[in-house]
Amino acid sequence: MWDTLISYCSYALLLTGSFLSLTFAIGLLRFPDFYTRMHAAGVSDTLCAGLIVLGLVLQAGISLVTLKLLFILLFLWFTSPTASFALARAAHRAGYGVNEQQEASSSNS
Amino acid sequence: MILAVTAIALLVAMALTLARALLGPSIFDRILAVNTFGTKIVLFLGVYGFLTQRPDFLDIALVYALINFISTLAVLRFFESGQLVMPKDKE
Amino acid sequence: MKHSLLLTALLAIFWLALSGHYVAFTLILGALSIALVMWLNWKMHISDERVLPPLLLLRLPRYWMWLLLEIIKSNIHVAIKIWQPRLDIQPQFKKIPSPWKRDVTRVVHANSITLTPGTVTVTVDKDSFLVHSLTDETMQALESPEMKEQLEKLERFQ
Amino acid sequence: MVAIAVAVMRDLFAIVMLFGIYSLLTAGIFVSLDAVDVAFTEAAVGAGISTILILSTLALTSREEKKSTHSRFLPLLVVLVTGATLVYGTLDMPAFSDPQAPVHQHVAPRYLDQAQQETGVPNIVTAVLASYRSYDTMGEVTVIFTAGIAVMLLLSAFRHREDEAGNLNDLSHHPVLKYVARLMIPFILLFALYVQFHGDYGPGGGFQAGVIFAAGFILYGLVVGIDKTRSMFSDSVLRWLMASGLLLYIGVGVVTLLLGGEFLNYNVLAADQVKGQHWGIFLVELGVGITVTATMIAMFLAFSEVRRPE
Repeated sequence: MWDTLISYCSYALLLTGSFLSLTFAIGLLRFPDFYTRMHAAGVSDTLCAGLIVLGLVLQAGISLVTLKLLFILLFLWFTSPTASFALARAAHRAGYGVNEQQEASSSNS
Repeated sequence: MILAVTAIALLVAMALTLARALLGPSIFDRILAVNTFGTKIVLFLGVYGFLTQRPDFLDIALVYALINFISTLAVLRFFESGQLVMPKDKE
Repeated sequence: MKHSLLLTALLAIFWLALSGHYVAFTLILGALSIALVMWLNWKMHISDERVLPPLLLLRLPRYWMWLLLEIIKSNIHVAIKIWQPRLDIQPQFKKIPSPWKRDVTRVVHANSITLTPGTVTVTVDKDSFLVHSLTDETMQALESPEMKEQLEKLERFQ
Repeated sequence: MVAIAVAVMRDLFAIVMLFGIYSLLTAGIFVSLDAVDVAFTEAAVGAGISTILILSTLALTSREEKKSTHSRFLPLLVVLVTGATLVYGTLDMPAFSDPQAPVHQHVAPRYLDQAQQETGVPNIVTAVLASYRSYDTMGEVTVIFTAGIAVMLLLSAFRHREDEAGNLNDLSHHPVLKYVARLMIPFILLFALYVQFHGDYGPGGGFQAGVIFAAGFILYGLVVGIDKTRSMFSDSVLRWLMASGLLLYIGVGVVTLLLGGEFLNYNVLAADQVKGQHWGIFLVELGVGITVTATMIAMFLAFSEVRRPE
């Protein structure tokens, strides 16, 4: 009883995670410019990664594999935003897309 | 079964990311795509490890989680300065 | 001193999690490896109290719980925006204040913004960040007093 | 497919990025072929180090590929002929995973069947590389050693010291990057050591560990500053490390000779054959790891300290 509940939970997490990963991949293709794509891509990997890893953790039960998975998740959560930030900063410093951005926001307001 | 679905979803997402990397248009889009691709590979390796019952793959996933970050930084650094090490600081 | 102990403990946990072979030989190798890393760390000044304040670790889990909720909320928000047939986004840059004294708090702040979908920290200055936001709503979430409160607690706890 | 795109594009920088993806994909293929060790190497080398080294080379040359002045016909012909030959060659190759293929008939069965009991090492790839094929591996280490020395010698002629410019660190102004990198480096280093010492059990071993270990220092160099890394690893230290790794390898061989065995036959290292194999492989892998680490750091430093030719 308990086992089936856990495995259903894990399936739910995995499916949501895969759905999110698809969603953001589509966002990556659909969004109009670099910064907006950035929101779709690197950033959202964090929750999708979290869901999938948690789903795997539930499958593994409590073991060393769990700990390893959690370490992977931790590293991803530390490095991924840092890399995104470095990327955004580099793009900004290169002056990429600044003008388009202002136009876009002024046309909206 | 669900694991296979997850793996396939990740593969499709990876293919879409690859499309972005090939389309560009700017260099940053490509770097972004490669970086995201790395994260997806980490997840895929994890799922695949479970699918084949071989937790060895988690080690490879860890390598990616650690190394991908370094290469992204190196690439950015190269792009910002044209050289891995700047002769002089801009700021 | 406290910091070295903490780092050693963390490294030991990491090693034990990785290894999975608990015989004398690998345990001794583990101890030697940790010693080598700690020696390099000391020699090259890689990590010190400012990087890993021991007290912060007590506070961080609670912060993470709060952050996790925020991340889930904005994930749903951004996912809806992606699936909407007509793109309804208001991309914008904005400067937001970040008056934190300690580097750790600023790093946590910057990375929290980036971790939350819909917002990305673009540049970090002395007392403010330049943030890019996907929609008006995600920007409002950033400027909420709640976030400031959480970070203040974090800063006090070091 | 990625390879085609790589060939088509002119912007070398974009090509480097795509190579990154290419190696990620290759690793994925190796994984699905169950060649975990190869995938591991590809992951460690392809994802990080090769990108960094190619980039440093690019930094020395220029970003855009030179427009070719030769006629395009000749290279095309050469490529076509080579390609045709290769395709012709593959026709003779046995079908994929055919058990009758010569590869599977020669030494492989013996390795697979007896590696476990003869060497006592659960990971067959490590057993094959470090024990049965230890001559070959020694040759490879020597090649790496020679390459490292050559790069150091060639590029040190062009080295410029950071005299007038002062600090060479750009990213160090970056609190976020610096912070996260400092947090990560100890774990990267420890992970490398884990890979080094657990090559017997899981995927891993000296080559991969050396690359990851070096990657930790490269991250340090990128974020904290090349000069700091250089002060830790001067040329003489690096040369000493490279040589000592190789010497450790050869030394194990000499010791086995002295103990009355053949060169690099580890059985004589301990009273028990399996124990002897274990120690032999351990020491040899350690030698490989040290040499690879030192060579990678040396290459990184040598490349990044060269002034770009104006």
